[in-house]
Parts: sequence; structure tokens; C-alpha cells
Amino acid sequence: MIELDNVAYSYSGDALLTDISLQLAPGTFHFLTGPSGAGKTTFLKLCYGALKPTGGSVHIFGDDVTEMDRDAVAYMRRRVGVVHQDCQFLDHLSVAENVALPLSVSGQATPDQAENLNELMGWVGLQGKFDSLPPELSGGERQRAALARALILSPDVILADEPTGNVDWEMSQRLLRLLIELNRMGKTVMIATHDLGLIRAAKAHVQARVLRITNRTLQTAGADL
Amino acid sequence: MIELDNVAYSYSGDALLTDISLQLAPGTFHFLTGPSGAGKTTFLKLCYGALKPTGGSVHIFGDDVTEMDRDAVAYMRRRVGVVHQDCQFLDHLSVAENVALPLSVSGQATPDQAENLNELMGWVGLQGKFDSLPPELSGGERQRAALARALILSPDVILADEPTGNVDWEMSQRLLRLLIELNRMGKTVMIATHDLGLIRAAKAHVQARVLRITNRTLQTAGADL
Amino acid sequence: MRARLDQVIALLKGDQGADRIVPPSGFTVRLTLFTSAAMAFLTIFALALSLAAGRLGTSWGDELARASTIRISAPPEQMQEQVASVLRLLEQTPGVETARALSADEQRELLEPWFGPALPVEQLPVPQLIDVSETSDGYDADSLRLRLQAEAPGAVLDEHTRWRRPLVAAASRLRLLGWVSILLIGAATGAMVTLAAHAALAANAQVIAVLRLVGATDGYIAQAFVRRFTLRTLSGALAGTLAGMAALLLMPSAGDVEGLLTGLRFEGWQWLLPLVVPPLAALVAYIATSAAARRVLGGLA
Amino acid sequence: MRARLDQVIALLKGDQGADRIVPPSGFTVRLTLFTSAAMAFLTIFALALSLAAGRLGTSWGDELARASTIRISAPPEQMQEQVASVLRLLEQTPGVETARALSADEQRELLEPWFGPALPVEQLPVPQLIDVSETSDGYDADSLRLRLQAEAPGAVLDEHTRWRRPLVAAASRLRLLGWVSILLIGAATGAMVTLAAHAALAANAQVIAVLRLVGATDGYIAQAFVRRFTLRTLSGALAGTLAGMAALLLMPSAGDVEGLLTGLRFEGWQWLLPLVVPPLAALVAYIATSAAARRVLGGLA
Ligand SMILES: Nc1ncnc2c1ncn2[C@@H]1O[C@H](COP(=O)(O)OP(=O)(O)OP(=O)(O)O)[C@@H](O)[C@H]1O
Ligand SMILES: Nc1ncnc2c1ncn2[C@@H]1O[C@H](COP(=O)(O)OP(=O)(O)OP(=O)(O)O)[C@@H](O)[C@H]1O
Ligand SMILES: [Mg+2]
Ligand SMILES: [Mg+2]
Repeated sequence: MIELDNVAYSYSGDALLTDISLQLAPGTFHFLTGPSGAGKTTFLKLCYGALKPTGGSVHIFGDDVTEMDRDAVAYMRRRVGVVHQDCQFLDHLSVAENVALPLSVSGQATPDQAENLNELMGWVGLQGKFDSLPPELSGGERQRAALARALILSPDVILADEPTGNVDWEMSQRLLRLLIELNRMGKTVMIATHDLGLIRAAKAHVQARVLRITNRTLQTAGADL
Repeated sequence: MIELDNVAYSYSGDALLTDISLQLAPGTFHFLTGPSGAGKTTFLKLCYGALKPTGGSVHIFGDDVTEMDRDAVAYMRRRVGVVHQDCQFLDHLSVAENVALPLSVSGQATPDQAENLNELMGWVGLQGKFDSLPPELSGGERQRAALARALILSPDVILADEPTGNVDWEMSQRLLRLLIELNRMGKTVMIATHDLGLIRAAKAHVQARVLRITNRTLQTAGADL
Repeated sequence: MRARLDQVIALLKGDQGADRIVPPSGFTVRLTLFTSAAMAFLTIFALALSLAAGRLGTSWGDELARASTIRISAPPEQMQEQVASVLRLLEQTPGVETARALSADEQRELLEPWFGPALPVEQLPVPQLIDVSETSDGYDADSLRLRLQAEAPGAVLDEHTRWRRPLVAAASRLRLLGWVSILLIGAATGAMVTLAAHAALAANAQVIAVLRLVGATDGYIAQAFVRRFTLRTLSGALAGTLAGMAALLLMPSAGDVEGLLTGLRFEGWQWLLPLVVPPLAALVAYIATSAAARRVLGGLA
Repeated sequence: MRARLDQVIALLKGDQGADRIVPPSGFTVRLTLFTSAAMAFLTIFALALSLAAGRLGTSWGDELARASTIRISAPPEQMQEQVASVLRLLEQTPGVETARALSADEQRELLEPWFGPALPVEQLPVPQLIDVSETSDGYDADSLRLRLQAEAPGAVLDEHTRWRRPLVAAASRLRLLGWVSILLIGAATGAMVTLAAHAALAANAQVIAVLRLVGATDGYIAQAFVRRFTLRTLSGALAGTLAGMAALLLMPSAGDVEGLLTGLRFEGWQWLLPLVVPPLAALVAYIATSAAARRVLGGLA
């Protein structure tokens, strides 16, 4: 689905990432770790075309990112669900409308999506927050709303950047179960996190591969977890 | 230093917090936990006067919050260092200037503060980011910059809302050591977190009291941690 | 062209969903509304000024009548000859339309108020008058005077309506001034609407980033903003235009004075002219917002 | 008062630190700059228009000379008597300053161009002319005519400069129009600067929130913004004013025409008048930004 071939990236001057090759096959489950500032978010941005590699090539669903035009990027994003580290919303729309935003934006908003939305909001524990405005949410609630928004289009690939940074342990288990469930349905999942407990908990339920960014490159973490 | 007496708070309609009484004595170390959406951030906001209680009374440094005028609130904030959950910066100023902002704002910016700033930036691992702009920081780097900004005025009370939500385990240990060090120097510290591992690690070094928000009120967590 | 038309229709119909993504109000929107209203109001005034100046120039120009007189005083025996040579001369002068010697009756009529009807014009040394009417270009008075002096020493050119010329010139300068004001105000409106649109888009940078992240195409995002700002500008300009027209209607009428300064108002079909202002303002807003949206979007991945 | 003064001095000196907290540029700032420049430019034009109209009115008014003539045609035997009674009548007419019968020499001079210097005025039935000069209020021509008819049937009132009256009225309307434009433009400037300041503060809501959170007082925050916007408005208005004055200097001179329309420009001390515009604009900006800052800050904890 997503292929990185000898990818390098630098914001300016020194390379932040070099020599990264990876294939995200359908139905796989990946964790991405590494110290703060190692380049996890940067790596994910390369995977959903928010950044273009400064070296090597990235193919998303078979298309070379550097050759995609802006509309192609927009269409591609409807097939990739992304939870951003600093989740942002349209502050003048209710939480439910924000979660359903990808539907309206891609012209797929139909009344029968309502049940889908309901169920999803229930999964992430936001039943009571349908009509709240995003600035009225707590930190954890924002993250969960962002996750729900990433999942509403039922994307083929889910990329989540620290989706449990602000939620308690039980809630993070609940969110993890949701992602594992989706993975079982054939979705590709990649979660960037520094919470080793979460990775350990996941390993009990799913065949997860753990990637680690060290020394500016991607390495498969061993059985040390 | 901070006294809550039978405090209640509700954003609208139902009370979110009720019947909360607490005294933060100088030199104490508190953790605050509770599920996502329980009201940790709300509680901290009551402690630094960003919200006024809808019931009961809050005294900060002996003054009743409801009777403070706006300038008094501003002066009080210079004695309370706050790390916000969604840390925000002035995006057009460098990281170093942002960290030093409380100094300029309170008219205490002097050349001999430079060393202080240097040391602090080193502690939180931002040596190389002096001249970066805040939007160029990673999630964890932002949190650390926010912590440094909260500490630059050497405040009497430090309130930190999930200061380690986006940093790796080693970095969170490092930040915790910094806070413990400050506590030893007599500062009052309160950390809201859902990371039980962090609380456990702290207990080995410091006499910490763990508070838990459940059922809309504050309870002291037992030895179950 | 067809695609362009579809785009405009889509713009007007609007997309319920797309419309909601732009925050409903805010200072930048109010700013756009007010700017276009104020500028339309000023434009209407400048337009009325220009048209009034134009009418003023025309009416003064008409009254100018483009007429002058040549008075020939000569001893009776030379009179006939001088008159004939002056008439010949005038015939050859470029800018002179007709030239005609007044008859004795006409001369008596002219002098009647002075001397009564009984004056024996024929027996007095009354000068002969020649009525000259110019073409619209007019003739060169100085050179005509020189040639008259050579041909008929007793002839005096009297341009009795020359004094109105500066007035006509003044009126046409006033009209020019009006058009310059309209241009200035138009340019200022364009620039301000552009800046207001830019400011609004800058203020909504987060909205745009979020939309882009959840898979909205540039066209979808741009259209939502363009639609909002075009409509706001249109309604603002419409309000300003109507207010301006109402203010003109309420202007005190100058009564008799009107003969000369035909009032600061529109007349007849001219009342349709200000109605061009709102669509023009909307067009400016459309172009400005499209460009601004493209610019902001270009900066996003 | 003293505190107020200190405040203004602090404002002008600025606080190096405080100044940096406001983002250096952005569309809202540019908008403020441009708005004040454009509006100052238009104000200068309107001001020049008003002053030119004023001068026009004055010069036309002066040339009006407030003079008229009464022509008395009567049989020689009644002439003396009628002249005397008309002069008596004029003496009692309110609005008439002086009235004087022309001497035979003066009359001959008037008629000379028509009949040559040899005309025996005394032997012809030439009417007697009476020169009337009005006070600045003028007299009521219609009632004077009625009374003349009764007293001296052969007297005819000839108001030979009456035609300029409507022009003077027109000029004064033009001046009024200029002042109305200035008022309109002034009001629009004020409103736009206010809205631009509001928009800028709204766009900088995060900056304000951050400052408030790290312990900045309201006064500190407000001053940084007020200073920035006041200075921007001042420099924008200054640029617009200078551009407007330069444009006026470059306006083509009307040459001879000037006698009547004394040009769209300032004269003498009037060149100082436009210099009032920038400080006024800055004052508006100061008030607007202070109010806006207070409003935004009031909404924050
Ligand atoms: N826009 C940018 N311009 C310049 N440098 C940047 C930019 N964005 C990120 N960086 C730098 O690149 C490095 C990696 O950033 P990134 O956000 O990928 O880290 P991360 O692994 O996600 O860290 P964290 O766990 O703290 O979120 C950081 O040192 C950061 O300062
Ligand atoms: N401004 C607001 N208006 C209305 N409701 C609010 C507002 N801010 C927070 N809330 C609600 O109050 C509850 C508590 O919010 P708070 O931010 O205090 O939670 P928290 O304990 O900090 O959660 P987290 O761990 O997720 O950060 C949440 O349900 C939230 O939706
Ligand atoms: Mg990151
Ligand atoms: Mg919180």
C-alpha cells in the first residue's frame, strides 16, 4: 500500500532521516517508536504525502508522491486515515460535524451514515459530546475525536501519531482494541507512540511489528519489548 | 499557598466537580490522576485562577480568587508556573524568546538571566533549538519548551498538565528529576498525569501524594499504586 | 466557457455543506461587508458628481451659443465696401459657420431700449453689425482680429459670450475629477476587498489546513471562501449603493439655480448606472478571493 | 492629565520587548496601512475640492460686483424729474448702497464704441443711466421694479451681473459637497481602521492568550497592540497624505482659466491643512485599538 524506497528527508541542512526503506503491506500492524524529536511525526508525514522526500521515492497506493498533483493528494487522503499529534478541528462546528467532516468534504454524507457515526462516537467514548464544540473538549477527548474522524471514511490505511498521549490506561486499551479490530478487517495500521506499555499490550492480541527510529534511520526493534 | 474550600465547578448545567477541599502546602509534591474528561485540567485551572469556582472559595497566596482584579491575576501568575496541556507559543518568536517570555513580560529581562535560560534549556534537552520557531518543534519538544517557560521565573508553585504526554520514557524521567529537584528547593509541585509508571517512579525519590478525581470529587489514592 | 458557466451556477446555488465550513461571522467578514458598502456609497457620490459636472458642461456649452459680433464703424461712403470685404474674409475663415450683416430693422430693434422706437438709424452714424456664428471648434479670435485690422480698419470683433468658456472648461475639469475619484475609489475598493479577503483567509488558516488534511480538494475549499466573500461584498455594495441613491434623492433641490448646476443627481436612464457598482464590486471580490485562496492553499501540503 | 501624558510618552518611546510580541506583519497590518493611506489620499482630494469650491465662490462673488443699472427713457422735459424721483426712491430702498446718475461725459464714453466720439449725446433722446451698487445682502429686484413702475414709468432696471448668482450658489453647493465627502470619508476611515484593528486582534487571539497566561498585564498587552496600530495608521495616513499632495501638485494647471476656477490645489497656509489628516487618523486608530484590545482581553481569564 505504502512503499518507501531509500527515502531521505531533511528540513534544512542536516538530514533528519536517511536511507529508509519500508513496505506497508495490507493488513499489517506497525508500531513506530523512538525518542522525542527523532522524526516519528516526520516519517508519518512522508507516508501520507504531507512532506515530499528529499531523496529516494515514496509510493502511496502505487503512485509516486512527487508526481501527484494536489487533487490526487486530496483523493489519496480519503483512503488514509490520519490522527495528528496536534489534532485540530473546525472550532465553529460541533464535535459530531467535525468527526463527519471527511464525509461532507468528499461528498459522501448521506443520512444512513448517521448510525455509523453514532457507533464510532460510542467506541471512542464521546457519546455525550455530539453537540459540544471542540474547544470545550478535554485533551483526551480531542484525541479521541481525532481518531474517530480518521476512521469515519473507513480508510485502507490508518496512521496514528501518539493517539493515546492524553488518555488514561483503560481508554487507551479500548482504543487499541478498536484499532486491532479494524486491522483484523484488513486495514493497515501504523501507530507512533512512546508508550511501551501500549506496545506490549498490543502484542498479546496482534502480530505487530515494532519499528524504531535511531541514528536517523528505521530499525526493527527486537524482542526486547 | 493554594487553598480550595468546598469548591464546586460546572461549565453549564451539571456540576463537573463538587465538594473539593485541598490545601497545597509549600514544598509538597502532588500527582493528580483520573480518567480522561474527569476534570483534571479544570481543577488545575481553578488552582491558577483561569476559572473562578461556581461554589466554595479558592485562595491563592492568601487572596480570594473571586475578589482579585485582572492585574492581580496577572501578578499572581508570575508566582505560579503552569504547563498547559495544549501548549501554545508566540509563533513568530524563537524558542528561546518564548521560554524567556515571562521574564520580558514581567520586566525582569536582564542580561544575567541568559545563563539561567541556557541551563534550563539544557535540562529539558532543547540546547540545539534556541533559534527554532515553535511550529518547527516536535510534539515532545513543545511540551519541554512549555515546561521550561513555566520554570523560568522560578515560581513558588508549579502546576503541570500532562507534561510528559508526548515524550519518551527516558526524557520523562529526566523531566521528573528536574521537578523533584525543584521540590527539594521548596517549590510546591502538582502534576496531572495518567501515566501511572511516572507516579511509581517518582514515589521512589520523593514523598508524593496522589490525588484522584472520581465521581466528581477529589480523593486521595491509596497504596494501590 | 461552459465549464465556467457551470462554476458560476454552482457558486450561486452554493453547497449547503461547503458553506458551513467557513466560520459564520467574525471581524474580517464584517470588514468586507462594511468596506464594500462604504466604498459603493462613495462611488455613487463620485458618479453623481461626474454626471452633474457633465450636464453642467453641456448646458453651459449650449448657452455659449457660439456666437460673436463684428461691429464696423466707417464713414458712410466706405461702409458698403468694408462690410462686403469683412463678409468675404469671414467666409474664408476656418471655424466660422455663418456670417450675416444685420438689416437696419434688426439694428433698430437692438437699439430700441436705449433710444426708443423713433430713432432714425439710417441717419445716424450707427455702426454696421455682423452676426457671426462659429462651428463647434470655434475660430482663432486673435488671428481673425489681425486680419480684420488689415482688411477693414473700422471693424471690431466682440466675442460677447467668450466669458462662458472658462466655465465650460471648469465643468469639464470637474467631470474629469469625478471620474478620477471613481477610479481612485474603485482601486481602493479593489485593494481593500483583496486585503480583507487575504486577512480573512489568513485568520482561517486553521480551517483550511484541517480541510486539506481530511481530504478536501483545493476547488472545494476555495469555492466555500470565494462564495462567502463574493456574496458578502455583493450585499455590502448593494446596501452602500442603495444608501447612496437614497442620500442623493434626499439632497435638497437647488430650485431655480438648477438652470446652471443641474443638481447632484441622476436623471432618467442614469439611475440605472449605479446598479452596475455592486456586480463590479462582487467581481473584484471574486477575483481577489480566488487569488488569495489559491495563494494560501499553495502554501499547504 | 499628567498620567495621560506619561502614557503618551511611553507609547511613543515604545518598549523594545513589548513591541516584539506583536507579529511583525501580516495581512491585517498591511490592511490597516493601506486603508489609512487610501483614505487619507481621498480626504486630501475632497479637502482640495472643498477649498477650490470655496475660492471659486469667493471669486465669482467678487466679480459679481453687486452692481446694476437703471435706464430712464423719458421725454426731455420729464427727464430731470424722473431721475430725481428714482434717486429718491433708491435712497429709501433697503439693500441699495449708493445710486448715482451718470454724467453726459460718462454716457458718451459708454456709447463711444458704437457711434464714435463725435456723438452729440445731449441732442439725442439718449436715456439717462443710474448706477446702483448693492450692499452685500442685495435688494429685492421684483419689488424695486414694481415701485419704479409706479414712480417713473420710463425706468428699466437692468441687473447685468445677476447671471452670476446661480454660479455662486453652485460653487457653495460644491463646497458643501466637498465637506460632506470629507465627513463621509472620515467616518469610513474610522470604521475601517476600527474593523481592521478588531480583525488584527482577532487574528492574534492566540498571542494575547499566551501573553495573558504567562502573566502579562492587560495594560502591557494592550499597549503593544495600540502602539503598533497607531503607528501603522499614522505612517499609512502620512504616506497617503503626501501622495495626495504630490498628486495635487502634479495636476495640470488650468492656465488662463484660473481666473474663474482657481484650480484644484491648496494655496498658502492651506498647504498646512492636510497635515492635520495623519494625526487625526492616528487618533482614531488609537481609540479604536484601545477599545478593541479591552474587548478581546475582557473575554480572557
Ligand atoms: N517544520 C520544521 N522545520 C524544521 N525542523 C523541524 C520541523 N518540524 C520538525 N522539525 C525538527 O525535526 C525533528 C523531528 O521532528 P518530529 O516532529 O518528526 O519528531 P517526533 O519524533 O515526532 O518527536 P515527538 O515524539 O516529540 O513528537 C525535531 O528535532 C524537530 O525540531
Ligand atoms: N469550556 C468548556 N465548556 C464546556 N465543557 C467543557 C469545557 N472545557 C471542558 N469541558 C468538559 O469538562 C470535562 C472535563 O474537562 P477537563 O479538560 O477538565 O478533563 P481532563 O480531566 O483534563 O481530561 P483529559 O485527561 O482528557 O485532559 C470534559 O468532559 C469536557 O468536555
Ligand atoms: Mg511527533
Ligand atoms: Mg486535561
